[in-house]
Amino acid sequence: MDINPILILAALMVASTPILLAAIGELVVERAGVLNLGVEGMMIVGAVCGFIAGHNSGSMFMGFTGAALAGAAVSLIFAVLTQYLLTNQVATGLGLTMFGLGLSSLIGQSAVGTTDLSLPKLPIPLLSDIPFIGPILFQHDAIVYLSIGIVAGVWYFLSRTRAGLILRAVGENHGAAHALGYHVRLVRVGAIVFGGACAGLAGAYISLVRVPQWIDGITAGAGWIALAIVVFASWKPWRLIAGAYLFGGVTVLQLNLQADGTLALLDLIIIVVAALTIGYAIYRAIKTARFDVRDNIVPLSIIGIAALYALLRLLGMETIPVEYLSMLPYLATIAVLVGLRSGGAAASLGKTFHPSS
Amino acid sequence: MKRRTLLASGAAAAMAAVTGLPARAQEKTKVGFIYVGPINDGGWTQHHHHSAMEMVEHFGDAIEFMYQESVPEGPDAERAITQMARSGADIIFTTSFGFMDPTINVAANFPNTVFEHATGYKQADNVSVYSARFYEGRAIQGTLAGRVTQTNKIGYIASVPIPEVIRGINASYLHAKKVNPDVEFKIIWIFEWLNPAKEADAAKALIEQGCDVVLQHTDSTAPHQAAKEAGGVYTFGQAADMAEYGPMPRISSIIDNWAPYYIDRVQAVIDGTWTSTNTWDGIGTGMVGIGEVSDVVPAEYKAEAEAMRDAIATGDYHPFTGPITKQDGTVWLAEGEVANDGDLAGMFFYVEGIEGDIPS
Amino acid sequence: MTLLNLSGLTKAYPGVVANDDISFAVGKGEIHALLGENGAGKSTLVKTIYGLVKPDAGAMSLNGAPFTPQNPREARSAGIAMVFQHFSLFDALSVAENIALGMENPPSPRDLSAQITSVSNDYGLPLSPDSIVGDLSAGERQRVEIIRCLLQNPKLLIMDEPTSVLTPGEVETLFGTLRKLADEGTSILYISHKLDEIRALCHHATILRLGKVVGTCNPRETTSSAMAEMMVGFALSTPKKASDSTGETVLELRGLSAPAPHRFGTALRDISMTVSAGQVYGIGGVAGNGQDELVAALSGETKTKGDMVCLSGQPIGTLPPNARRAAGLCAAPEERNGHAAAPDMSLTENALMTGNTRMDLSKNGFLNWHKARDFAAQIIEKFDVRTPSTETAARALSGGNLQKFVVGREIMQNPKVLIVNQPTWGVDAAAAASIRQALLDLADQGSAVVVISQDLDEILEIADSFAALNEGRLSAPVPTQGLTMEKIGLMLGGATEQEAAHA
Amino acid sequence: MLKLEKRPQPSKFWTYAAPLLAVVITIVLGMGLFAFLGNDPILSIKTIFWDPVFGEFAYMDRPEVIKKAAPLILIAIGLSFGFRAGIWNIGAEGQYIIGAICGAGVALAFYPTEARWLIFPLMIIAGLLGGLLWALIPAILRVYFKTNEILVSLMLVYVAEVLIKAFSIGLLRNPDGFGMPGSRNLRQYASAANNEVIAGTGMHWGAITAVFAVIVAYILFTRHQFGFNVRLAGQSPRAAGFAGVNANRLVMRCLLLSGALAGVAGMFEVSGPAGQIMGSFPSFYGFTAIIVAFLGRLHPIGILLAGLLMALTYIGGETAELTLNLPSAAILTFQGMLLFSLLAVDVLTNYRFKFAGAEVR
Repeated sequence: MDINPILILAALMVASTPILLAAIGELVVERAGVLNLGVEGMMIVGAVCGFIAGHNSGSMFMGFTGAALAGAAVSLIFAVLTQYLLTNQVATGLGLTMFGLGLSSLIGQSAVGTTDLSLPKLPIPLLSDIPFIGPILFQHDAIVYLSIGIVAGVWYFLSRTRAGLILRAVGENHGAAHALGYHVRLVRVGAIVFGGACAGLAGAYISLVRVPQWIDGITAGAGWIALAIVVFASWKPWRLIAGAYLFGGVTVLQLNLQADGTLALLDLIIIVVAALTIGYAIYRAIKTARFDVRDNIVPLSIIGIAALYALLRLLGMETIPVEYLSMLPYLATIAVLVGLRSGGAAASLGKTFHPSS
Repeated sequence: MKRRTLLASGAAAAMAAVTGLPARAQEKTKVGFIYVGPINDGGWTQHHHHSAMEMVEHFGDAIEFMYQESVPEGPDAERAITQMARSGADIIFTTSFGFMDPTINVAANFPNTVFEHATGYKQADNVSVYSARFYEGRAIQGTLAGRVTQTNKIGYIASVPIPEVIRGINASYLHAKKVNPDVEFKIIWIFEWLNPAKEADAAKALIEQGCDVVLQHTDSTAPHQAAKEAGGVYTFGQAADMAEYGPMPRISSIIDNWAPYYIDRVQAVIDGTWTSTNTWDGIGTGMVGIGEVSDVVPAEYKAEAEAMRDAIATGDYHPFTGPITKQDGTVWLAEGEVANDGDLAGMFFYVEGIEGDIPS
Repeated sequence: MTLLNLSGLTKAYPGVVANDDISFAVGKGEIHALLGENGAGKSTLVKTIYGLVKPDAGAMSLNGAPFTPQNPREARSAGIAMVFQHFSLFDALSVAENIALGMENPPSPRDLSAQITSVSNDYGLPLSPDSIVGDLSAGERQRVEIIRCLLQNPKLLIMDEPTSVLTPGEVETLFGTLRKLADEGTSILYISHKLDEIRALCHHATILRLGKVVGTCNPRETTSSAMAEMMVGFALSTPKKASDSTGETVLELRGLSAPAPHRFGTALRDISMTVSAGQVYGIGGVAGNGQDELVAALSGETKTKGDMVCLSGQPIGTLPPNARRAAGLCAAPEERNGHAAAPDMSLTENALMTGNTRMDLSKNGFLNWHKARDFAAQIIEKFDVRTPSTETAARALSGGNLQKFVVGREIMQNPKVLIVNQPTWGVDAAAAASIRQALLDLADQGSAVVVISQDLDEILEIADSFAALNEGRLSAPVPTQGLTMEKIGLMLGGATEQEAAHA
Repeated sequence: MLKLEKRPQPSKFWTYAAPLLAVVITIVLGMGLFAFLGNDPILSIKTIFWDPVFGEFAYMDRPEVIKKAAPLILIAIGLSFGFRAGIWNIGAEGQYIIGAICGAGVALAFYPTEARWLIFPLMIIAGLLGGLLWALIPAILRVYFKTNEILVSLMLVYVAEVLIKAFSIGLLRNPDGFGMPGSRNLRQYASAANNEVIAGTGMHWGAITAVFAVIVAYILFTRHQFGFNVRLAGQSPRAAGFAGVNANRLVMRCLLLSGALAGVAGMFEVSGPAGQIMGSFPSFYGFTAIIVAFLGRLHPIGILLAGLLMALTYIGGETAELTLNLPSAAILTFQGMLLFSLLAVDVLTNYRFKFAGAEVR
């Protein structure tokens, strides 16, 4: 077994950073009651603009700033259309994705190539020396820390500040918020623009750090995954990190398992996860003194998958059919959605607001 | 009016086809290219376009050049090829495997236009196929990889499980093993030809698992960037020389060089000598170029690689020469036996020593 | 001492002048009633004061200084506070968060919680700051709004129809709070069309009709009927039922129980009742005690065990709405816009919506638009619905007209049993009278009518029997004749029949 | 300041005029874009909108427009029911893919037996059931677990994409294809080929089904109880419940209907224009159809026109790429602009603009 868990976990944080950034922006947008399905479009415009800005100025800082501004600018189209011209949010979001893919490719016609820019790793003194945990958590580049910082900031903003309270109120009941004199549309435009800026940063992280180069379609569906994990996290900032790392983790693990060929690590992970899940399910059943299948969809599906895996292993499976493994995060999201049973979404999510209604 | 002109010239071409006389002496020959990706994708399409531009430069005003980029494989391809054919192209190169059936279909409707389909296997009276023996280059890469590796772990980023990719894996493994019996191959399939983010992740995973050489059958430079960041990891250019990553991590490369073939075929159309052919060329004709082996490779190994290159070019050496045993233990080639092209074209097995299964 | 002075306020909307040259003054510590029917312009006027609407002409002054609030925030900081008719609360947020949202500069969460607790104790409005608002009863939700206002030490408190959701006991508590506030110097602008309340509470009344001030009075010295005439513009006749004869039992509920349909709903608990042909059965209750849920269980939107609901002896509890209609049971829910009627659809389509089954408006699933249009036209004609055509969208009709259409639609189907919830809510007096008369006429023709209403006067006026709905339980019925408000109050509060009888 | 004011009644005039205005706006914006890229703006617009229908090669392009529009219209018609009822199936792409896999699977199972009367109908049924089955998942989850169908159906798109990629190199790979990915070509299998019914018109079985679907949808929406229930549920869910519409059954029916139509569209595509199952088969049709549905104002006739318009921009766009050397990205951007302006002008139908002071009602 050549897999080094420390390196995998550290790689997982890097691989998850773009979707985490895009998702935290979308989380704020959705908490304000707006469903923007154009994350992918905003991300890719951010990716190309960030790449051009960074490459031409020779500065990472300029690159990320440019990306955030570009993402915000594109999201403004969505904001004006949905908030002032009252268009359907689902259709506008899909249109934004289409538009973004086209625009980014147009902007990037002459920018294809690689860049010499690199983002230095910033090990945090002392903390990075902690064995095991240090290399996983505290030896990353600035944007990884920033993404976690934004999550913490959003959590603080939403739960501890008045502006965050107003934003949540707008998402809950735009009619009431309007009656109290809050500028529903302005709050929403602000949230959408923030979401756009985050998506722009996310795109630039791909084109400037993770790959780093610009080619058409480089975000390759990451924006859609970001949308999924917002739901996965039931609109709670801290859970977003878990969701992003689950998705990033499956990607990284999938590649590592292929390269390693042996399944020893996967066996171990699945045994631990299954044991924890069974324990949790039993604990809950005892605590609530009942067992409802509907409330336990997530544990049950995890146990089911683990059982299936165990069966296949006993039947002599020696390599994982990787082409099917990439379905796992999507199925996991569906399981979580079912487990959530629609709780947590802002009550006005996706509804069009006009002051007269 | 215009349409009538087209029909008239079509009739002229038909007659020319029968008589075998040059058809377009009075008109410029129109040459079209259908690309699967954007012309600046940094990989497959870019190199076809690059070769096409060399061809254009060679003929100058004698021809008219047109192309369509980012044509998705499938129904859209058929339409794009049709559009090109009807706008008067005399020869159309369709440069992706997925264009095979569309090319055949359109060719049936435009008997006076000739078509050249890359990497396919379906020929017709007006459809040629052409491909390159990339596995010859893989043999050289395998040799170099086996020589330079310290950890004896070699990573391989594979794209889509098709014979061409499998030939590449087998060729490089056999030759790495030959010079270094301790090597072990770690293969990651990403199921795409070009996805920089995934390629970068795959390269990082391989490096983290101890590979100090990463071979790739995918088109982006992302693995080089990952290797450069990691340090001490060797890579090979794919499709292009990728010299900007030399001398480290890139130590050599396989270069797609279609230009000589394109010049040849367009000339044949101009001369009226074009016939349907099945071309599978390698290092010998220059269709497969081997990038300069960089100086970080010790001189003796560099010489060894270059000697192999020359032997393959002259036909003295075939990378698949027996004895070769399949992964399942059955003998494929006996001692001294050379693989025939039919076996190579449909190769769908790993050779003995490679771990894992081909995804299917 | 004048606190707020309005002079010549005018506001026009396309097709209607909502406020026409309105002038009056509110004194310090005064409880000032603003009286008028729905559509008289009360809401527009208070929204103007609260900064939600900008007047086309006219001026306001507060404490002698010009007062032109650009938005509610400015109004609030000038000392204006408002309790809305439809609560402007956020179900998923806590009481403290809701209150903080209505304040300009809320203190820290911990201080705010302490203040909420202290104010709620001072004014007899018990409330826990950490409760989630969606879980509260209607009365408690109103307390949230009032406390939100009180915490800002307002100079002027605007209350828009505050008592419609309260039990008589809760109304008394509220009035106590308001009187205490007035004594402390706070002015109160009290909007209502309930004359008895105004007479009991207010010092001064301004009466609006069709956007104009039509009179002022001291309500303590003016009779209810005099005020009503000013409000309506003419004297009203009381609906009358021709005969009191009742026939055999048509509708019977046996231990009807149903869980709450959603988190903020009410469960129905063991409801039994029998209604006979020709009877008008009134069900009173404070909003949010299970009225909607009861109508849903009767109309078929909620399904129960079969024999919990019986129509002419047949169990229909498991049947869907259209099967019940076919069997002869029709209903008109409370909310016109989006429940009893689809606002964006035409009147023809709305007629088809429930009339399809009994009026035979479709065949094998294919709709007969011609017949549906005729049906709509009949309703319009018979119930005097003011509309340009049958193709007008329901949302374009005024509340009263749409209500006439909705109730008329059900009556025209000549049901064996008709269930109506809040038949005259938000309807002008003339329309209300005609709706009530239509219900009585239906009963006269031998149908059973169940009237669910929060307007007790209405029930006393038209019903033969009265039962109270409290937290999903229904009291035993008592005859409406000789029923006193005190007794009703006790019944609404959940007292048993015996206790109520002893009151 | 410019203010929006809700109309008491939707404007009849703007219902029809708004889409035309949007096309005009897009053409103006597009001309700006093309001029900026250094192309002749008028020629570009002419190439995209005029030439495919009336130009020199229109006789070749018109069938292509129809072929391209057919799956878009078919899927969009299915989606329009759900969208009108407030049920958001945005995973039509997945249902389209699964329909194609199932349809092709049936054909390949029979290969090389020739029995068109049996195989082709079976393929249609398989495609229908495949799409339906894929839509059944979000439907069941929504009805029994109250799970959001937007996200479930979207997630299933990715699962379907993984499946078709895996099948094209695995289960359905052409055994005579030299190990190359992709199934046998169904167009070369007479019993399974979705041919043009009238040669040279582009009217293959899928296009005919699409026209049929438009007519049936039109009748359902205007004359039938089901269409009425769908509209009612979309506009006022509570009123629908009161009127006796069973919400769960409606969710099921709408999702299954859209899934089935998407599936059958996939089947017609794989047996016709596409010809084979391969990794690149998913072509965003399922998502583009959402846009088509909205452009068509969720009205069957509107969808028919919107599908044709969308297909026109594809075909014309390709011509412009080839003849004018416009980058394909410019066409994509142009389509995005078309969508935005069509969505934006819709506001005029239900609202009017008014110059007024900042006022709130």
